[in-house]
Amino acid sequence: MVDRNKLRETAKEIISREDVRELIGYRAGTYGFRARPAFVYDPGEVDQLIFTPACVNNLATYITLEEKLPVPRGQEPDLRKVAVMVKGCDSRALIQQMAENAYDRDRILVIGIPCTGVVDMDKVQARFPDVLGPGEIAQEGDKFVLIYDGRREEVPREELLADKCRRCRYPTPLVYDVLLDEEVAPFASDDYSDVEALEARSQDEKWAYWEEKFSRCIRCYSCRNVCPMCYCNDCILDRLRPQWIRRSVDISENTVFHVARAYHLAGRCIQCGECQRVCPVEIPLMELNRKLYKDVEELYDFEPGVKVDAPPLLSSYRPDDPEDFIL
Amino acid sequence: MAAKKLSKEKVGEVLQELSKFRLITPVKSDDVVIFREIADPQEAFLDYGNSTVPPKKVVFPQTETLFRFTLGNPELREKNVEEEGTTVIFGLRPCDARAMSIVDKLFSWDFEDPYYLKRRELTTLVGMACVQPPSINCFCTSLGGSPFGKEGLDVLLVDMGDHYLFQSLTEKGGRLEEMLSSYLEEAPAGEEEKASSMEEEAKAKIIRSIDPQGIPEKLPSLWEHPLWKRVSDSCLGCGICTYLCPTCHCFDVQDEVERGEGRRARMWDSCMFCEYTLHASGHNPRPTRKERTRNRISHKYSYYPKRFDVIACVGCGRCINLCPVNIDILEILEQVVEA
Amino acid sequence: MTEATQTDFQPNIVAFLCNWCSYAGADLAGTSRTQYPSNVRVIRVMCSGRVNPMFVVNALQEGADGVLVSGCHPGDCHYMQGNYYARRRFKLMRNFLEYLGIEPERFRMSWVSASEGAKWKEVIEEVVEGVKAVGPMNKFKRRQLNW
Amino acid sequence: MKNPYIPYEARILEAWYETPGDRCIKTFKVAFADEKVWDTWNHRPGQCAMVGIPGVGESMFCISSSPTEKGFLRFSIMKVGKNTSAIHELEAGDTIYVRGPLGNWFPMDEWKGKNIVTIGGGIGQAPLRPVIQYIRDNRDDYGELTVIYGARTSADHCFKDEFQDMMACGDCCCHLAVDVEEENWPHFVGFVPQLLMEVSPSPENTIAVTCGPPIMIKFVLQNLEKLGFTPDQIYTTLENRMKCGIGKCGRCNVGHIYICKDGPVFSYAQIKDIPEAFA
Repeated sequence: MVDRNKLRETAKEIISREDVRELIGYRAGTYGFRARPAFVYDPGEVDQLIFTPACVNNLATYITLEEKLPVPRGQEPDLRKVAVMVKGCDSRALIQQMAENAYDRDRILVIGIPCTGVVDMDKVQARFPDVLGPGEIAQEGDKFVLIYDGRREEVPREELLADKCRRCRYPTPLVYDVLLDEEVAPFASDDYSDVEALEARSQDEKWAYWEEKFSRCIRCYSCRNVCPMCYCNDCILDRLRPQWIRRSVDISENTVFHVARAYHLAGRCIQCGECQRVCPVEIPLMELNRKLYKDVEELYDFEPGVKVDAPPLLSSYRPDDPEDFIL
Repeated sequence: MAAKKLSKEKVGEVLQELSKFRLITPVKSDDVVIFREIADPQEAFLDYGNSTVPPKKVVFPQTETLFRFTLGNPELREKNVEEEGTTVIFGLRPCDARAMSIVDKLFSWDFEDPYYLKRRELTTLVGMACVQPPSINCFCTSLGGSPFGKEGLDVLLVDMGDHYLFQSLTEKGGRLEEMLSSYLEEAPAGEEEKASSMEEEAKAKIIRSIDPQGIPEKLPSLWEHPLWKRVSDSCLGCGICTYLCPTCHCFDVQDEVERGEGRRARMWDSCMFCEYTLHASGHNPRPTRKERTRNRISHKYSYYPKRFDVIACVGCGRCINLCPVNIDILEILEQVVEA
Repeated sequence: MTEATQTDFQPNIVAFLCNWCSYAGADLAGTSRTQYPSNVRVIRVMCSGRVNPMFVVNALQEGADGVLVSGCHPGDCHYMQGNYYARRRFKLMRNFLEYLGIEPERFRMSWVSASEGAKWKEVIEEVVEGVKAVGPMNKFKRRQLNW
Repeated sequence: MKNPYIPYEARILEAWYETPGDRCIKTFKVAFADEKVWDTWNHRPGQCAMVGIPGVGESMFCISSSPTEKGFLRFSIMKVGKNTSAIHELEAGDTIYVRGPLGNWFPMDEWKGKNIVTIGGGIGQAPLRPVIQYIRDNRDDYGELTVIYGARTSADHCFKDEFQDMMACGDCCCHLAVDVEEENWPHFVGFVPQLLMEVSPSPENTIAVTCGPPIMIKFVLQNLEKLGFTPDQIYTTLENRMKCGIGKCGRCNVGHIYICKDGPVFSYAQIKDIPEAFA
């Protein structure tokens, strides 16, 4: 596990540099075992930084989510770097953003954290519902150790592990300036069993499955706002002329919203799992993204967020692309 | 009105009786609890903490038709809310009912909103007291609410173990009591005292709290305070904290046309979205999420009290539980008190 | 779908035809008086690569029972690679719609060159038969729900 | 009680372009289709109304005709977005829908006997026109009327013909300005706040009313204070995105004030210490 003092020392050294504006990391949450993003602007604030299996957020989204105010006349825009802590899955978001020229490599300073798996906070909450905390989670061997109110509880890792970590092929960040720990070998592979299970069902069963989920959707757009790949400044959802997707909430508009969101991520989603984690009505959004991810891998053997110079999927082609479905 | 006894076996029959109205109860969809209209009483799911989406969506639907029209024909056909018929919301929590009474003040202030008020008139609220342990982030007692709160409810059911204590609180509740009289029996003696002692126990179980004293007056003076940037740095600008808040009432009005038929509809909107205050000229008085967070908290804890002298928050804890980045309204308020 | 209604159900099919090949092919079928079902409403686009995937989804939403995108054979594209992009784009879209429970017969793609009037007739017949088999599109159609 | 969300049907009597360009301003003279509506309609200068087309949407515009002009309402609308573009395509005889009157109004009765200075910029002249028209129709109730109005170019001036006739008839003194030098432009060249210092009206028993782009209002308020005007002698209108117009949808708030209910007309004293008013 990442040693906390080394983490804070590295952070202090980075944030003291002249050319670094802010450092985005994790800090303890306000209740239970939660952790949350931390924004550090000066060396004095590094002592709040932590990294534990509770640090589930993908911080890469904050680089493209920043709302830049117009620079008043006579002032120079602040071009100093943004330092960001990334796990293995998060680092692929940085790579894919840079592959799409969202920003240049020298705009960011990457602190890599080899990750051994994070928890599913809903499972932790369900198992410890009345712990006000602050509680800490650590991983020892193949157990999660939960320390709260002076008590120490051990839980087998499998029971609290997040689903995305069960199939993680990139635990060690693929891009970093500083690596805080030794590399972690990939400990899982992905057989797309959940996607295949759904593919095998009949048309009407599939539609009944998705209709129930989409009818719960309240269109809060947290799945769009949390996604590191959703950074268009004029999102299709907000356009009025023409209005592709109406604002009224019913099965028709909700379905088209989810089709548009997932399709815009075809060949771009790096499976950080945030959209499904944040959905308040628990729509299995990863099952949508992973269907496209699986197709893209099988049909075009393309994997997003691995190589910075890879050409975007849908603006490249090969003469022998499959065309079995074309009359 | 004297409290009555409703044994638990009869709840199924009561729901069957009520299903001749539009009966809405908590329902489990996958493992999410939402309020939905049910036809058969088995679907009702009553032992739950609180729902994800508050029952406000029953009286203030997320999408609602204001009027319909046909292109080319100048006549506008107003949507008549009475077509939806009498509604009974069974099994909501006292905090959500109290939230409705807070939002009622806005919709009946000055211009009366015909849709919301008519639907409120047609709806009877049958609440269930919180006897189960509260979620960590419940803080209804800090804002004058209570796990056994009666404000806004027509009937309060208190789970006494093998039966419910049926207390009708309003005139609508009385009518419901008459209608269900065949299922109700006389409450054994001393039940109401037992209920109030249970209330004290439940109140003691509430873990988190805030002292709202002085916050409404102090907030305007903290306009330029750095706490707003600190608390809103990690905000994603999504709509969870507003859509799931039982006292949030902001809406957008848009027109929709389909093959010659059209409607003007209003739908929920969120002050945390950038387009909420974006002018057609491109100017945005609240350009970043810092201003929007400041406005969201100020609206609930300063602007609303200034106009309706009640804090527009009932301490249900949904915005804390479901925020993707754990932005905590109690932490913000503590920083406001300390600032 | 009972047998009786299945035969007299007349689907609406929206076809996006690329101006250089498929539209000319369809035009040729017309000028040579080929008889084929009239369920198709044609929208001329400059290239099959111009067709935005949201066109397909919105067409299905606005009342189309089936959508056809037709372009030039690979290699004949007037803009060199428009049809290649379209092929990749709509392969993913078709699989994805099928994954949601939308019958694949509702969204077809075809290569029809300017001289293939006869092939155009076959394509249309197959598309119309396919959509008739699966019936009207109601799954996420705009139906003025609780207006 | 009438449903406050249902607009009245109205017919466009006349429509003409005030200014050219892609952000052009078009003025519409509108009358209600049903005569009886006039009996319950009593708008005052400064009030607004929601103008819209079913199927497109509606937006809030100030009524730029004075109550003394009977039988019609005037709206001057700049083409900036979805609703305004659709409205701009309408011609005389088309149907349009109006909902209102909404918001508060300029306290013309309190201003009786006082001198009035109106300072407008660009489309900001639209909310001031009813004030000027009302004063000219009850000329002897009011003291001196000074009209200061500026825009980017002379072509961008609204109500050009009315200004000519005002200058001719002499019951008020008009001062026009353009931002940039133009040939055969006889009047002042420069920004409106500079013109205000040129004219420098005396604050003695005077009310100043100003509307225009936020940047202009900022400097006009500074100059007015330099000239000795106290905050409660200065009135302005605020503008924000509005949807319901009746204080329910919560989006037009500036601090604790709803612009559609407590405004759009405010005295500078009311909004001086609300920082969001000048955001």
